[in-house]
Amino acid sequence: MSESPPSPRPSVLPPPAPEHLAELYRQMFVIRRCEEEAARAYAQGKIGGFLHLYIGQEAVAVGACAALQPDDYVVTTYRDHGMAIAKGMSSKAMMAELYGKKTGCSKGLGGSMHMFDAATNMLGGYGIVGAHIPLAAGAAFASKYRNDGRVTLCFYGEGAVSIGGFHEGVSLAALWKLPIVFICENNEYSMGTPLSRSMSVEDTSLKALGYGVERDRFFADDVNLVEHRIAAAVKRAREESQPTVIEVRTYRFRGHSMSDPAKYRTSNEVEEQKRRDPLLLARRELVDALGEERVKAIDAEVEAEVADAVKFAEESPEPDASVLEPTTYDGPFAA
Amino acid sequence: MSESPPSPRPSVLPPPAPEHLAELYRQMFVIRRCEEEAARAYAQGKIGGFLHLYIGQEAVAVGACAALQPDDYVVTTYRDHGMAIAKGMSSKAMMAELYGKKTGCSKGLGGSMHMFDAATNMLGGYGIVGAHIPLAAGAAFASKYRNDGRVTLCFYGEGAVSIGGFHEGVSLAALWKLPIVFICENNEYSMGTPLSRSMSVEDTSLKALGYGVERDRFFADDVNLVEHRIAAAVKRAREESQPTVIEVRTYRFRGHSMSDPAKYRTSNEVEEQKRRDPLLLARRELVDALGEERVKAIDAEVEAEVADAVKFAEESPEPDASVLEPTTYDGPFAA
Amino acid sequence: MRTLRYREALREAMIEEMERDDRVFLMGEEVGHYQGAYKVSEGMLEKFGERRVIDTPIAESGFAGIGVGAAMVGLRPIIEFMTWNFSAVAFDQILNSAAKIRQMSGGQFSCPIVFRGPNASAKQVGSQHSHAMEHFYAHVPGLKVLAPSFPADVKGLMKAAIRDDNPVLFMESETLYSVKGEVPDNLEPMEIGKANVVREGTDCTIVTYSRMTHVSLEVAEELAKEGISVEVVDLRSLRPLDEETVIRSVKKTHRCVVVHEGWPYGGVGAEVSDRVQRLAFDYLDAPILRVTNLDVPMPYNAKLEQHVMPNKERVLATVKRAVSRGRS
Amino acid sequence: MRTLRYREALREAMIEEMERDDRVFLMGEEVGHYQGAYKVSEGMLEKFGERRVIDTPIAESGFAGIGVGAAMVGLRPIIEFMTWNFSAVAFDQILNSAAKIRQMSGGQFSCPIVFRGPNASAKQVGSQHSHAMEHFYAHVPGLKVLAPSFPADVKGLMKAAIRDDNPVLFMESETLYSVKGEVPDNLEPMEIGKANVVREGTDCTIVTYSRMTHVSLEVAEELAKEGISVEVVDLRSLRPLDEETVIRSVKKTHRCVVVHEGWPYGGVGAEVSDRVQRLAFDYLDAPILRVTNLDVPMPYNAKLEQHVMPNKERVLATVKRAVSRGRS
Ligand SMILES: Cc1ncc(C[n+]2csc(CCOP(=O)(O)OP(=O)(O)O)c2C)c(N)n1
Ligand SMILES: Cc1ncc(C[n+]2csc(CCOP(=O)(O)OP(=O)(O)O)c2C)c(N)n1
Ligand SMILES: [Mg+2]
Ligand SMILES: [Mg+2]
Repeated sequence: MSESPPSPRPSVLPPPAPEHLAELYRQMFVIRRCEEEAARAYAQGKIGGFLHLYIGQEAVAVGACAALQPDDYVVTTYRDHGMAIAKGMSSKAMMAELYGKKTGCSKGLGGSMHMFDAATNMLGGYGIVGAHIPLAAGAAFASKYRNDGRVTLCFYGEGAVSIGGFHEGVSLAALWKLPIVFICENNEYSMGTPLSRSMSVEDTSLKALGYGVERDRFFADDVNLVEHRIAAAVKRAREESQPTVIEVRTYRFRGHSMSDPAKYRTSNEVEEQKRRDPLLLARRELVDALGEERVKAIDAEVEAEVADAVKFAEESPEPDASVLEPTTYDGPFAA
Repeated sequence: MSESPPSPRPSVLPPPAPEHLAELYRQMFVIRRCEEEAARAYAQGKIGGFLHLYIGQEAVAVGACAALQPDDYVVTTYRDHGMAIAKGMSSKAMMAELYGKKTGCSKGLGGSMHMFDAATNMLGGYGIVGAHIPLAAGAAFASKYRNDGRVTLCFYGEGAVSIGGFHEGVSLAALWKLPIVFICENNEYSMGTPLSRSMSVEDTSLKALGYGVERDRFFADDVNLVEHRIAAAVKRAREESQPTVIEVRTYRFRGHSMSDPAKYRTSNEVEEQKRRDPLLLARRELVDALGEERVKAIDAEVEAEVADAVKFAEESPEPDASVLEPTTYDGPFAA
Repeated sequence: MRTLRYREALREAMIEEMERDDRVFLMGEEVGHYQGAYKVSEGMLEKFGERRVIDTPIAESGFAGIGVGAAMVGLRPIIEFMTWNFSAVAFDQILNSAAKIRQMSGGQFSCPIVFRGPNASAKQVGSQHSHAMEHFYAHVPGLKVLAPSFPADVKGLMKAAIRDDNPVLFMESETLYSVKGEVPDNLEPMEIGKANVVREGTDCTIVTYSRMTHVSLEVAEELAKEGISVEVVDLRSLRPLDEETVIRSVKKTHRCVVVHEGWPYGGVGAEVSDRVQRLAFDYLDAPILRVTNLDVPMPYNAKLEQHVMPNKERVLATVKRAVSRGRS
Repeated sequence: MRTLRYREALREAMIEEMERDDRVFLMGEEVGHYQGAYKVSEGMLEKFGERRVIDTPIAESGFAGIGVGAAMVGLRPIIEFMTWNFSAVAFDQILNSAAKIRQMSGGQFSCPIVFRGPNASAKQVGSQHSHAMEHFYAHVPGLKVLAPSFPADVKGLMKAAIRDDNPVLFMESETLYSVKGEVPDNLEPMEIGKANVVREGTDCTIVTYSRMTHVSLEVAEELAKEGISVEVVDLRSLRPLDEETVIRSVKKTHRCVVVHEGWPYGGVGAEVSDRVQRLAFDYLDAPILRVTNLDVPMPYNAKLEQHVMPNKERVLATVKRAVSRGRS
């Protein structure tokens, strides 16, 4: 534990294997395109409720999940589409859920904020800020209890750091040395509130000092870097059963949700940030490594996948009322 | 803000004016004797419910309140008898409250855990661990809002540091720069749990680092030292409107409450601690300064006051049911 | 008389009370710079400045507690929950601090605070964001709970809530914010605890509040065409509950249907049902029936959401059932 | 058949289930080294070790959440609240996590967890420590809420709760922990959701649970001497509520008094009242009456506390009122 800046790491990372980078890029692009389509469908009234887009932050989910084994768990917030896909959920199940269809991952009952996928150990997206942090610690607790070697990643916005759930979750994980990595996606805003108006310190990873756990902090421009830095924390969790508190600095290009015109920031600021778009940076690197042709082929694959997902969502049936009681209780209904 | 040990302070304090020390001693002794009588009355079934004694910790309340103006606010936990008296409440009102009498500070409705006294700005003792910490921040918020120059002291046990209320209260006070001092009375145990099994760090004041506020940590053996160290934080609150997080290291000689035989610690440990009894230390110092005779006279005064308080409590009438509705609502009852 | 939207009536009430009394302030997430998540507080930051319109971090239990503490020492906070759903993390502060301060202190301290925000279903926001929280809070002595349906009541009751010396929980509705209504000029605070017979009728009483008042009025209109005369009682206040007005109505119509959002078990509807059967026992020609959410978490899918909510069809069918049940 | 105390029955149930299934563990404040604040878990740390009997810091919302997360991935936690009062700080985790996981995930994840601890009044512990929390929780679909009165039911239902794949809230009572009762050997888990007619009678049904079952039985005994025959239905489970047993009894006695701790507005009592008036309307010869806490926070003073609680005298007088009210 130290209050000085996080321990220095190699400033030049080994370049990723091109095929690996291609996979990371592909995932980021699937997320980006899925969400663009979702935004369109939302405007057409085909998707309802809230829709919190992840556009701009894709490198966090993709880089972080790349550092995991399939058995590892992920828990996140309502801004969860990207995370679900990065963890391996199909874009079909995601899109169908947004459409409220029976074929959605949560049968159309959850919607945008609640992407769950048992098969890929995606433990869900949650709507109450901070409340999922103890749940994630619970999954990590189970891993330690069973000694199953799994690691849990828990994501939250910088806005969540002020709430009790954050404190209690991290505090218990630190006390009990749970195999978990706490990852703040600091996208600079909590709805319309910049971090400077919601916290008395600028760096959310400083909270680690009060719990005596390791911390890290870095920008998410480079998905490869994200993977490496998160991997170090995952290793600490897996091998030493020690939690880490990380802040990843990122930015959302869209408003908080579809209903937010984001007037609290200038278009200059957004343009500035877009120049650091991790998707474009990865694409550029990939073109250098594999050539434009190959990348175009990947793009085309992604476009086909996303078109398929939309078609699947459009054509899937809606759930009927018979789904309600058995999803409320396991076994007989209790009224 | 620094992670190194709190800034050094004069290791030799100016000795307190003897008359001032006499007053501090007198208060500590009133608290001690009141509680001894309360324990006796409890054994006789004259006091019911919980009774959390403060015996051993008196120097914290008395030293801290000595650093205040009468207008300043105090908020504390269920272990509140000492604090109420140190803030200026009469021992009669306290004892009558323990007896559940109409003449008690809270009309016999609150009991041991809820000592409130509007006249002396004692904002009460609270039963839900951590929940009073935001309330205290609220009093400080009001002072800043009105610019009335008051300071709030908020006391809590080291067991409270793990709960969300602590985090949210301190976090908001730090963000809004409220005139408040957060004082952890680290008496080493939370019921039967030693600090080592409830926190991942040993020093609760380390939490300050995550909020970017000043901190301090010291033992409460010497009531004079307590007053000086708290005074520094009170000054910071009053003059700079900056909160401080303090840990005062102390010890309770009795169990958690009357029903706790305290089997989780050895009698050796307790005896060891009793040798550092702040009341006896203060008495010794006072005898040196004023002579045994004078101190005996103070003792006699205190005995008389406490006997009076017990008599008052014994003889006071009980509240009747007419008190219930008007204390539930201000104005017409709402059912 | 002017026509105002529900959200404007709310805003006017807060502004007038803040102009009148410097002790009143508004605190909550996004109430200031963002102009309110649902634009209720639009323009208030500009008008009153950061001292009195205060954006908070996400820490409901923290700022609810700060409100209670400030109220104890004489301020009169208005605490906005972005939605009442989020009050669940501040539940203890409401139950154990706001509602108990006066009693625990033997009446030495009061807690003049207003908690407010939109409540119950919005549209397709899913199970964690669709709670009708009044059913938890109306249970608690020490609190008052209001849930007005019309802009004039919103304004008059919000002014009363701010001037009340007790904690008052004010339940709004996202789906009502744009509803318009006539609001008298220079409206004074209204008395808390009075229900309103918003439509007279003779065959059946609907007891309801908030959004479901509007649905109930539509049902009454429709049933009138079929020759069924429905009286609609808009409770406005859930605690205190104006049982006098409810009972008077049921004694006239001999039948009663209670309509509200939220789950059926316990809560406001069950309470109304208990009081009516007890206080109008000899007048009832049919069992009291209730129309509420189905007893399941709120689904995201739009059709299922409509199915789960107490919709017009269900209210209509239930009134018919009540009316068709003869006793004599 | 052995005679066990309430707390021993609880402990036996937990021990047997923990022996049977390694996925079951006990977590809470002071459950281990201290042997339980009320000695319910005495000896369990020694038996199962620190892996499975886990002392927590004071962080109810944190460890309730940890329980839910662990349950989602296949463990079967028993989470002790030192008292149910403290669950108020974990309210959101129960309402929004435990009760919703299954629905939000479209049935992919279950939440097999037991929350347990003493509930309602103890003795003179004041307003923040005397809450009857079942009235909040029984409202919530997705949860089951049990409140047994006798050691045998405690054991059978706790075993069932631990094996249930849903969140089950188990309401005990500090004032019952030392009560003794016969417990069959090798007791299997009991079916959740069955009320029990613990005394038969013909003139009036008392519907009750937990500590008030014992008080109600005393009242029935006393009234028998006066020639009034009271049937006592011990609900045992509040959600699901065994309306069949309740209604069958009321159809026989034609009168109903509901008795429970906690406040009158809403809650379990109001729900029972609503169901009885609806499902036994034509059988009722008198309004359903309720005996609950008075509608005020619990005072510390011993006499006032007794006055506020639903005491024997009040139950007795209320049954008499119900019985003396003729209808025909
Ligand atoms: C307890 C709670 N309070 C308020 C909200 C409303 N709300 C939803 S998202 C949000 C902002 C969160 O910001 P941040 O944590 O930075 O995450 P981001 O949206 O930037 O990803 C708020 C206030 C909520 N969902 N839960
Ligand atoms: C939220 C909550 N959880 C549990 C309790 C029960 N409880 C009362 S005091 C206490 C221990 C507190 O220890 P600490 O904070 O160190 O204060 P101390 O008693 O040592 O003064 C506990 C667990 C409570 N009152 N509130
Ligand atoms: Mg953010
Ligand atoms: Mg302690």
